[in-house]
Amino acid sequence: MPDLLLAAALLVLLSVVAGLARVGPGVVDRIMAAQLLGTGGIAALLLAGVATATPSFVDAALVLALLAAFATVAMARAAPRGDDAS
Amino acid sequence: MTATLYGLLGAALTGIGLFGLLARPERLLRLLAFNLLGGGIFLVFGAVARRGAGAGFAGDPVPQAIILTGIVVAFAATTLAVALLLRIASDDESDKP
Amino acid sequence: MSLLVDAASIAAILAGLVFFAAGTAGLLRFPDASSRLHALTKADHLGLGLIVLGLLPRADAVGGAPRLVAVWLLVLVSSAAAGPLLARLARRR
Amino acid sequence: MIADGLIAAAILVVAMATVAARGAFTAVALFIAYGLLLSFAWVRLGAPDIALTEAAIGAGLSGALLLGAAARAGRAAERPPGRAMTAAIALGCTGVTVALAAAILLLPDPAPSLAPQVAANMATTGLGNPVAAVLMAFRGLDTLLESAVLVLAVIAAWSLAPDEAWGGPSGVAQPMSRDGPLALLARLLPPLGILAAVHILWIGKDAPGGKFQAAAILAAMWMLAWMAGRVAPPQVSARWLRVVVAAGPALFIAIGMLGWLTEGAFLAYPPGLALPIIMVVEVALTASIAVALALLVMGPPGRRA
Repeated sequence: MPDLLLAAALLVLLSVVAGLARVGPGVVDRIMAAQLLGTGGIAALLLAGVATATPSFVDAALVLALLAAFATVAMARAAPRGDDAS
Repeated sequence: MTATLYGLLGAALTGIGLFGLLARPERLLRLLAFNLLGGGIFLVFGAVARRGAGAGFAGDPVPQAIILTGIVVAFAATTLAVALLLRIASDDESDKP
Repeated sequence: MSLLVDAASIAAILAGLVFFAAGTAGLLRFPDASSRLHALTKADHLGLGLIVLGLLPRADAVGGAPRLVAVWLLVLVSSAAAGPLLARLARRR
Repeated sequence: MIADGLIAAAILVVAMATVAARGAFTAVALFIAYGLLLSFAWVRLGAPDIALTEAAIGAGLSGALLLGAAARAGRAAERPPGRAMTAAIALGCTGVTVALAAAILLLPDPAPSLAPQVAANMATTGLGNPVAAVLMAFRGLDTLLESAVLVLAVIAAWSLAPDEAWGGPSGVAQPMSRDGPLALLARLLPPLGILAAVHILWIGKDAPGGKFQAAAILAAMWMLAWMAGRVAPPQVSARWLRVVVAAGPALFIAIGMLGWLTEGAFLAYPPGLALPIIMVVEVALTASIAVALALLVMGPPGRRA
């Protein structure tokens, strides 16, 4: 069972890292990719934490959840009005 | 094995960050590159900490504690750099006729 | 009994993985920002929720089920707020 | 091992994309992803304490700080280096990378380690988390100086305020949002965040966590309320602000002096009392660091737009 959970953690990580390939077209997509990375990271940490019986992974997931929310809000507020190309 | 992999990654990140710091003209991107470089250096040190695992710890706690201190000090330096950068930008603007 | 619980737990985690994969695929393939946002929030709410559900039978290893549920609720709240924020941003441009 | 390769490859690609990014906002968004990925790397390196710090400070607070900077001064630039110069820089940076990689590959085996000494002496501190023991007892002076660095950084950043803005609120005024998703988040998240910060601070004595991580969460929650316009930014002339920022380091120095008087060495803790003293200092430092971090991210008072 622990091996299965670790494999699941790896798959989640693989999936959200693939989401990083979304570089365009808009600023909103970049924010979404970062948010997905945060959520996927939380899921991977929870899976790995249960698999290896390490409670501190859940604390790491907690901190990540709080700060990812904060970073998303900061990004949505600071997003440039026009194109971000130059 | 894990330690060596991340140590090599840290070496690569240091080079990438240094290049961005020296070659990019935008001030903010230079600051970002400087932080990339810092992350690389911390990873190199983290690889050393991981290799020192022993006595029931997953890594040598002394370098780990110093990396932790380093991250906070690097953050303080970054905030100061941002304050400088914004002051320069605001002075540039008020100099314009 | 425990076999049944394990099977249910694996099923929930697998379903969660599917939602994450669907979220990524949606982010990569959907044509406009609103539908991509839709895909993303599904991964946030359901993907993580199902994985947490699947982990609950083994939550004692990490200090109890409330801790896992707390993390999920936190993500739920912030994602529920970030969604409209991003949707507004996408519409404005 | 596959996970390590995946994380390392993602970090490498994100770092290169950051350096090559065309827009300032894109670069900062990539940098936030870099910070998140680095915290996974720290988990894999057996350093959850650093992972927590990197996620909170490296990705969260730095991200907010740099996004604000990108919105206000993203395009400011110096003269770019010429083609030949760029090639020379690339060559030099490759040299640095090769030298560091060689150093990594040639590290002595078995690796020197202070872990056994930490394990042997940890009982005297009463702490269960080796990193906390190093931070608060064995290398307490480093932590003291670091908290002083944060106070100095606040003073230095404030000294950059234009004369006419001095004494005003720090940072730029935020528009109030009475309803909508942001206001909801600013109402719901801070209470949960404060609970989480207390939890992280308290378990820090025995498990990964501690004052820096807790302080970063508190600072982020304060700033969230500030971004939604629910709390006014603090006036830099306010006396309570200065007292809170200086109180933690001052208490730490006072305790250090006390060690000098009772035990004959600066920062020596009386036997048996180490744990309570350390926890009092941790709580005081958390408050100081949280306020200092928030002030640093908000920035010095600026000109009215």
